[in-house]
Amino acid sequence: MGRGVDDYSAVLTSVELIGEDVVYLRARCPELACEVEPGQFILLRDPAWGLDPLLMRPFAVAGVIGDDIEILLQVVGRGTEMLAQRKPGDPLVVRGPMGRGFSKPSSSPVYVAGTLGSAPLLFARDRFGAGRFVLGVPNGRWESFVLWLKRRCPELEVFSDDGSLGSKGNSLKGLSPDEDVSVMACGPGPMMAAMANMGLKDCQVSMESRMACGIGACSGCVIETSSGKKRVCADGPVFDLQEVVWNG
Amino acid sequence: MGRGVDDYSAVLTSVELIGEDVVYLRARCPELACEVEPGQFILLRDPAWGLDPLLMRPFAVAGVIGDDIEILLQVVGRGTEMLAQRKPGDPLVVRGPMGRGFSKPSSSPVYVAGTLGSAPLLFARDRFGAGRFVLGVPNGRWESFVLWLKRRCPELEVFSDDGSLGSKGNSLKGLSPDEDVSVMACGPGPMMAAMANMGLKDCQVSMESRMACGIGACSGCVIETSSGKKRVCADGPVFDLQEVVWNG
Amino acid sequence: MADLSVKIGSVSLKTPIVIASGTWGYDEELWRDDLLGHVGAVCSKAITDGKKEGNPGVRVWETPCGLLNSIGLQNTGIDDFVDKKLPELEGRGVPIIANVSMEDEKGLIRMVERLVPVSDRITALELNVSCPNVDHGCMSWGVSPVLTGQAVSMVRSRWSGPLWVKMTPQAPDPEAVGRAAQESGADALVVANTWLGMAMDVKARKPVFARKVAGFSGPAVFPLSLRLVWQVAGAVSIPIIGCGGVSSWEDLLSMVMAGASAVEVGTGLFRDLHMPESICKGLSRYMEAEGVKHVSELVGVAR
Amino acid sequence: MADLSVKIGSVSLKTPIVIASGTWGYDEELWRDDLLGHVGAVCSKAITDGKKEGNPGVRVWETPCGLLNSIGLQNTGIDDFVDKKLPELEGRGVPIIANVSMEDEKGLIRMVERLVPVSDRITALELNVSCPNVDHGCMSWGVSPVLTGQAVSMVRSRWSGPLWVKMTPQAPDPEAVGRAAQESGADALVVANTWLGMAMDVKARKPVFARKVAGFSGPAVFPLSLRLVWQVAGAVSIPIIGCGGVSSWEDLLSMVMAGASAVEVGTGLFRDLHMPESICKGLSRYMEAEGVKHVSELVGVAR
Ligand SMILES: Cc1cc2nc3c(=O)[nH]c(=O)nc-3n(C[C@H](O)[C@H](O)[C@H](O)COP(=O)(O)OP(=O)(O)OC[C@H]3O[C@@H](n4cnc5c(N)ncnc54)[C@H](O)[C@@H]3O)c2cc1C
Ligand SMILES: Cc1cc2nc3c(=O)[nH]c(=O)nc-3n(C[C@H](O)[C@H](O)[C@H](O)COP(=O)(O)OP(=O)(O)OC[C@H]3O[C@@H](n4cnc5c(N)ncnc54)[C@H](O)[C@@H]3O)c2cc1C
Ligand SMILES: Cc1cc2nc3c(=O)[nH]c(=O)nc-3n(C[C@H](O)[C@H](O)[C@H](O)COP(=O)(O)O)c2cc1C
Ligand SMILES: Cc1cc2nc3c(=O)[nH]c(=O)nc-3n(C[C@H](O)[C@H](O)[C@H](O)COP(=O)(O)O)c2cc1C
Ligand code: FES
Ligand code: FES
Repeated sequence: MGRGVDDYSAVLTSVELIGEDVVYLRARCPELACEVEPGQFILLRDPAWGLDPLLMRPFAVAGVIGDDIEILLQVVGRGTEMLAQRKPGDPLVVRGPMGRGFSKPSSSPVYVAGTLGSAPLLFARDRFGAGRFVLGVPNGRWESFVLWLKRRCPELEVFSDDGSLGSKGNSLKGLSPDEDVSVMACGPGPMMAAMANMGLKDCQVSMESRMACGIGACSGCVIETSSGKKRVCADGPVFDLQEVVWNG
Repeated sequence: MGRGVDDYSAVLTSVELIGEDVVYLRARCPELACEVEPGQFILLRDPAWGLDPLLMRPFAVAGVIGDDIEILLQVVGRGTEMLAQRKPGDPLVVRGPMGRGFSKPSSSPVYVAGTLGSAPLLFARDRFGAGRFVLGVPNGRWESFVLWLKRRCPELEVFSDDGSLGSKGNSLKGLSPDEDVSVMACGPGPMMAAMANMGLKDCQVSMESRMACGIGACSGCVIETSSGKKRVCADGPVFDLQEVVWNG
Repeated sequence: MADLSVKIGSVSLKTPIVIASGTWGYDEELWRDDLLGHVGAVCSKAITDGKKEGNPGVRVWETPCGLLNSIGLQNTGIDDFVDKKLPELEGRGVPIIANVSMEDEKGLIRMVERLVPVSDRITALELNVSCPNVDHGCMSWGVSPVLTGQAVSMVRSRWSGPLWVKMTPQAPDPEAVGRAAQESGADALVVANTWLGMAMDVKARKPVFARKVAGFSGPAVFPLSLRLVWQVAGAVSIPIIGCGGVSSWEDLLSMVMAGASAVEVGTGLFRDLHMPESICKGLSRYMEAEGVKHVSELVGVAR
Repeated sequence: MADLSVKIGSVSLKTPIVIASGTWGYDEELWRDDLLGHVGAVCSKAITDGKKEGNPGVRVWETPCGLLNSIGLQNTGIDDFVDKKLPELEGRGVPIIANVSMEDEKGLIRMVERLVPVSDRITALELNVSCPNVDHGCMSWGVSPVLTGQAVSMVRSRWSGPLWVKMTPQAPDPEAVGRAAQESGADALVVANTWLGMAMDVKARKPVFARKVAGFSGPAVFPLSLRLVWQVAGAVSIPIIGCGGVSSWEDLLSMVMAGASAVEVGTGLFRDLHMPESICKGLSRYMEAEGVKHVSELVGVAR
């Protein structure tokens, strides 16, 4: 599972609105598609931008189809907004594959996602096989996203904070530290901190952090771990749940 | 002939390569199309750019077709390169109509253009009627541009520095200060300085200069005239040939 | 729309957005309500005692997210401003700040004396000790706390209206300059004028500008201006007007939270004439969402 | 490809592009020839006497065409550098510049003494008196000509290899700092480290960075760095390495024509890993078209 650390030219092959402010992107990038492993990520930039936005934006790889990589992108700021407006045929600059992904689960896999955290887990499920796939969303505005995900992952168990989609409440309810499962998780900090508090033993989490280089060069993306500060982009983004210091 | 001084949203309706590095653009912008006069110009920006390139780019209006304005754009740097890559349907930000254009000629019009200088003169010809239309180009690489222009303006007289297109030599040869004509000219500085030396009496020239605001606010685009520094964007771009100080 | 009015000392403005000196023209067609309706005031182009031709050669140059300018204080002089420009500007319905550029003591005093009789038509006098684009005077006053204090005192003893001092970011000790201006009677500080930059014409193998260096503005400099506002706001008790690179409502809020009571905008307008409107709309939405009644509640909250 | 080699005093580099301190990692996969093939040398991350954890909280923040960072000299210390990092770096085929960060005199002396025995593996020592992201030491040395001179002398008396001094743009009098460094024995000046900037988290109503201010780099600052290179190159006779915002071959040429013998690049790499290659290609095309045989012919031609 190597870090590629290179910039490639890719071409968008598909752009699909799959939820409120959520876009599915597919980009042809054979160099990456043949290498990337679940949990690894890439950085994107639009070559049509001038020097602003300056930095590339990190996204988990959500799957591989032939020469194409898949991405789920939520519009949250200017970079993602500009990327979401691109059309099939448009060029992209892609850096990757980046970081250390998920290790092969040692027992039956359980996937735990908060909203867009489902992206790397979809790819993991493609590689490691289906298992429980739990998704937490805030509210009913996520309906079309959930429907899209369900087509891709029929075993999806949905929880929503306000009960308007799937079951009401916390997506972690069904998890127990005593079960002999290998959990892979990606979602908001509080969700993963709660998992740490539950004392899950075999759990890998994919972390996020603001990045500048994405290649391990700047130490800009560090998080606190039991063995000191670690770079999300190069030492992660996947870490052992127990290794991460949640109030760091 | 008012300056509009406003920013509008426009939509590209046509993008056509009409020469080496020369693109014909048509953009729907009804507010502008109904107002703009020959010799006036607009500024363009791509709303998909971030904050870089920062400034809008000035271009002469080459004609009006219904709600659309026409532009001839030569790729010379990053801004023009980025604009030339846009496609029909893409949005543009347009500022204008800017500046003071050509006054109605008092006798029969003669148009004298250096390469892209033909843009504002095409529009003037549409309004003031055909007359001699002289075009100077450097060499044979301008062939497809010349062919395009000839379709639009069959009376075109072509001169090229190296003789590979039309007649060899100086496009000003046929001009004389004694003729009773109204000359309108747009082209490189040396061409227009040479015209000034010939002592043409009735001659309006359209000038270029680096611009920041394009609305007369910054005094960034001044040229030297017999009555002091004048702003190309607000006091021009059309000046009386004799008013301009050519070694300013 | 929320109430966006602000007070800078005794000066009330309907929005916290002032158009910075040298970035708006006197031409009538620029004073339409749809362009200036969201603007609290407009600063005049720098005024000097005599008429100035300004600098020769290239005057503006784009850089990544920024602009270099070397206009060199081109203007028609104080007499023309008082006799012709001011009467023209009257009735256009926008408060005018007179940007008075320090060159030497005699000229400054004469300018202030010319302005005193028309002080009712001038919302504030902005003393410019910070233009980097002329060889003598101006910025050489603003880099020094002592000279800044002297210049401010000269104006203060003659001018009883609101007095703003526009600082230079080139001052080695901006806190000291700000304190000197305050002690000498300034009512507010504009932080700040352009930064000193440069561009090279690689084809010609020489600097782009005749004077080599030029004034640097636009979004590129915003992180620097914000830092300067933060520094100076910590050193003085008079109001601060942030200036340098503001191009969004978030920029305005950042300046305000760092301690500014209002902002000036310039270069951003060149790119988007409707920027003051978008900033006001964004600010208004923010204030409504956060239950903020007056911009003043946010001044310095991040300190 | 034209011959792009340059000499900076006694140091020969195959291209005029050096990777700036703190913008490249030690990880093996970053040292592939297709990434570093067009790079003349790589500066190490700042080295301090002891291990440093660096700063808490947000460490990087994008601005228009720029980057703010507050890494805070995170590094594993001089002993680890000499004992572990240097042996790892050997055989990777790229000249290494050791960026040694001044904190106090004792630490500096110990670091130099640790480096002397391995001086054959270090192409130059870059004395960093300019990091703005720590509370004590570093930049407070670099803003002062006297303290810079002291720090340089301390190293010079112990280190006979090439000695570069990385200046801070926050120095009120950069010419004086440059001259002090030269007189104290520096072989070259790196002009310069990051500028002092700031960002506000408007949602949280507080500064983005725990230390409030942060180091500002990237294309946004290029006009400022170029001006500084021009100023300092006019004040000293030792070679200058331009640094700050270089992202194209035109930028490199601008710095060179202003008086720099080479450049360092950092932030631009984050955006485009192949930037050194594109710069070399553009430079090469320019030199061939203009009949320039060596980059050195262009140094200072615009002055
Ligand atoms: C390893 C990793 C994987 C990710 N995977 C996905 C994914 O699959 N789908 C998805 O929609 N988003 C993902 N993100 C988050 C995504 O990178 C941010 O939403 C995006 O960078 C925001 O950019 P912006 O310009 O729209 O926002 P702005 O706020 O305008 O961005 C400004 C700056 O902040 C950075 N930034 C802002 N938010 C984040 C964040 N949460 N994480 C990292 N940098 C941030 C940007 O890169 C940029 O430098 C991932 C982030 C990381 C670190
Ligand atoms: C009144 C007027 C009318 C024009 N009409 C046309 C036209 O019809 N067709 C056409 O192809 N070009 C025209 N130009 C020139 C055109 O504006 C420039 O070629 C263009 O701005 C270059 O931008 P760039 O980003 O590609 O070049 P860059 O060199 O990358 O631009 C950098 C900066 O320089 C400015 N700049 C560069 N060259 C010029 C120039 N010659 N004039 C003004 N600013 C310049 C740009 O606006 C920008 O600020 C006109 C210019 C003016 C002033
Ligand atoms: C073209 C131009 C002309 C300027 N002229 C003046 C001037 O005459 N007097 C002055 O005090 N500032 C002048 N400035 C500085 C601006 O008022 C403002 O302080 C600076 O541009 C920073 O703000 P901005 O980044 O929003 O443009 C000028 C700036 C520009 C770009
Ligand atoms: C993330 C980051 C970390 C840096 N760390 C150091 C450092 O440890 N030592 C140092 O001397 N400069 C450091 N710098 C400054 C750079 O070496 C360089 O001087 C500066 O970024 C300007 O160049 P640039 O605009 O090309 O990035 C750092 C810069 C960045 C962006
Ligand atoms: S983003 Fe630079 S080290 Fe991770
Ligand atoms: S470009 Fe600003 S006055 Fe003409």
